[in-house]
Amino acid sequence: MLHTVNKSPFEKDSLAACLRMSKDGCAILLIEDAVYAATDGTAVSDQIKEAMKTKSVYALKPDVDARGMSGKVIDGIELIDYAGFVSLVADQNSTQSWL
Amino acid sequence: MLHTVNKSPFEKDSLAACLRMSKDGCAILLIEDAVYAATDGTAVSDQIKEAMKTKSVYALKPDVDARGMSGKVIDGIELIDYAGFVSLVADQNSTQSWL
Amino acid sequence: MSEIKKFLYVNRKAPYGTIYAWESLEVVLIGAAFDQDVTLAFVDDGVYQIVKGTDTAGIEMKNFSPTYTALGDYDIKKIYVEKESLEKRGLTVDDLLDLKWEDEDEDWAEKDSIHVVSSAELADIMDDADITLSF
Amino acid sequence: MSEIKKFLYVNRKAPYGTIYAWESLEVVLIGAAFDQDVTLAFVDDGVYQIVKGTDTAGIEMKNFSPTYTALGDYDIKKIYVEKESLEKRGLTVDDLLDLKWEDEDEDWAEKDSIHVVSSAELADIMDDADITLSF
Amino acid sequence: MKFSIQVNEGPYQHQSSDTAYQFTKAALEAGHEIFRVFFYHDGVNNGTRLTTPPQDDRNIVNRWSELAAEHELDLVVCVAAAQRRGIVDEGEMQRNGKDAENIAPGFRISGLGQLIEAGIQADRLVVFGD
Amino acid sequence: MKFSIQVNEGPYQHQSSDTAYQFTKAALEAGHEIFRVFFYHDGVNNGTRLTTPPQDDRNIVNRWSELAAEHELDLVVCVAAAQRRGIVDEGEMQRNGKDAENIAPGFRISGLGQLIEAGIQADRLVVFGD
Repeated sequence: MLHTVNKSPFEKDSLAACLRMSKDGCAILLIEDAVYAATDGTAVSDQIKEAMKTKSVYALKPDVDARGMSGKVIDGIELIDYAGFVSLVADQNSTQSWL
Repeated sequence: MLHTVNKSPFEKDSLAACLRMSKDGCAILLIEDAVYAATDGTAVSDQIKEAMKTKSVYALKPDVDARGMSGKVIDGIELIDYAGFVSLVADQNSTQSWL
Repeated sequence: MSEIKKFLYVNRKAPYGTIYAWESLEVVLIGAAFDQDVTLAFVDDGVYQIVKGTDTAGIEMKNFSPTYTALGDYDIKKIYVEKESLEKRGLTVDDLLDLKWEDEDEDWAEKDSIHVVSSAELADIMDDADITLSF
Repeated sequence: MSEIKKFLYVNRKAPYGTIYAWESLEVVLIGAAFDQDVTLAFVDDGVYQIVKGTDTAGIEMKNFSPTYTALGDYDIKKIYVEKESLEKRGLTVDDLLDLKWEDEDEDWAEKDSIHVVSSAELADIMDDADITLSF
Repeated sequence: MKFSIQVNEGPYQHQSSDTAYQFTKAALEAGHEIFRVFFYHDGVNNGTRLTTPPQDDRNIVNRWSELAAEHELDLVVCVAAAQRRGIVDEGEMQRNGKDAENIAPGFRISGLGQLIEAGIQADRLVVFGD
Repeated sequence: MKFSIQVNEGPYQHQSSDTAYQFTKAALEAGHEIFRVFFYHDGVNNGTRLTTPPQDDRNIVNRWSELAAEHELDLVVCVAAAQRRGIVDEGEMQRNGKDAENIAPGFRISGLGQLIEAGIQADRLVVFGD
């Protein structure tokens, strides 16, 4: 299963909800303002690193670049483009958006 | 000075920001989804009670009633209507909206 | 024509501050006519949508609480509410609308539609859905 | 005609995910022509608005970073950034755009427009404003 | 006292326009003056006359138009924000080569300077948004 | 594979419509089929032809219209949401006694059943919103 999150983890509770209600083995894709959750050294980095032990975490590169965050992404988070986003949706049996 | 907050404290960081950057002696008015912050027994009730020691906290009664929260409001939070909202704005020298 | 799919409606937003709660309910009502397997989840501020005792006269908006009560008539009987969300907000199931459905296999006995479940149980329900509509 | 008022622009939202950052900047630019006392505050996710190294080609949106750099030319030189917001996001002032203004009283010496301040200092600045525009 | 109001969200999706309306009405009833209501961001969408809300719900756009007519309110829609979102009056229609306009009675389209002026001229500015 | 897309926010204010567009375009380029794009909530505001965004910015509405023309996309605007927000086609104009319509090329107005059908018929439904 693929979960997408599009809100900053500092502004809204969407990421927290996704981490709480997603299962081990799932994929989580951070898009739009949620890409800030993919950066290191923040107040939520540890939560993401913990999640990465059991879940696959991706971030949308065009959104990372637009926000000037390309040098700060946590090691092990895979950066993908829109084509990669499409592949993820196709590869996983269903998609849930945490808005 | 009057601060207004209109977002649920569980969903967004607006109330936290308001509490952090407002001064003792100010007035805080909770409107729309922020009236949930005026209810007792929640994960943020203690923050509001702490703020009430040095700041005046109000909640917009029409919004409290619409959300079925009228029986749950923290003691000491004053419920006002739209006319009371207008008076608060007039009485305080300026207004800041935490959106 | 198609097989039956599992539709899950996830409601995470408070009512009245935004329209998502109401427009979500409009989808649920229309969707009920399609004979799919329908489940509703209320988590985070979404639990506020089904709190009882609402009175919207003061904000001059239409009160849509009664519509939730009618969901049983549309054969929507799987309504899950996250326990952790209720607790964080100081709410219990007694604060919620009394949503029922009638079981025709048991002489139309009235049964509770609302099931309070843990985050982990909800994760299973979400994982099991074919189509997830988020509001 | 009127006395000079203290205008404060409070920016609390990240850029590109929503338009508030850009449309806030449009107000600031227009407002600069009115000879009022202008202050900008960047707090919470608003600090992300002035991060350097942005490249919006991939999302096909206009990059408005250069416009912040031009604020000094509009005589906007009081830009406050909350220290606590930077720290929570793992950012330092080195991650931010280098915003400058030229002091005509000191032979057009270049000076920093950005001042990193504490929440308490920002509370004073906010309390001192006549008109607060929130974005 | 003289108030100015800023509305940042469109009708129905967020409560901002409702609250701004109730505040404005209450201010007028208390004898205050409303210098201007300025619609910015998606707030410009309050200014279309093409809405047809359900009959058992409030009509947000008409409510603003009627309040404006009753109290000679100055309802200003930001031109830059309106162009992005498709709120058009006669002048904008011609200027931008559009084949229709949709502005509601009592609203006018003007520049962002009107917001700054609203801040300068009024005793208080109150912002309603998301 | 067959995708359906739901867009819940209007153009410019939120990135949702941009991301949905880029996703849709990438899916088509990868050889997938788009069964339908359904515009709900403020998403209906993507369907007005009256926008005039700045020349140095993307034109969100035209981009959808062009993609629809190129790939015969089915762009559906929810009628109930559209009535609340003032998105009107010829039929809605007559039915609701309006004096103008503003629907953009390639968009059509229809009921919520089209969203359910989009969920049933497609292999995947992806929601973009706020």
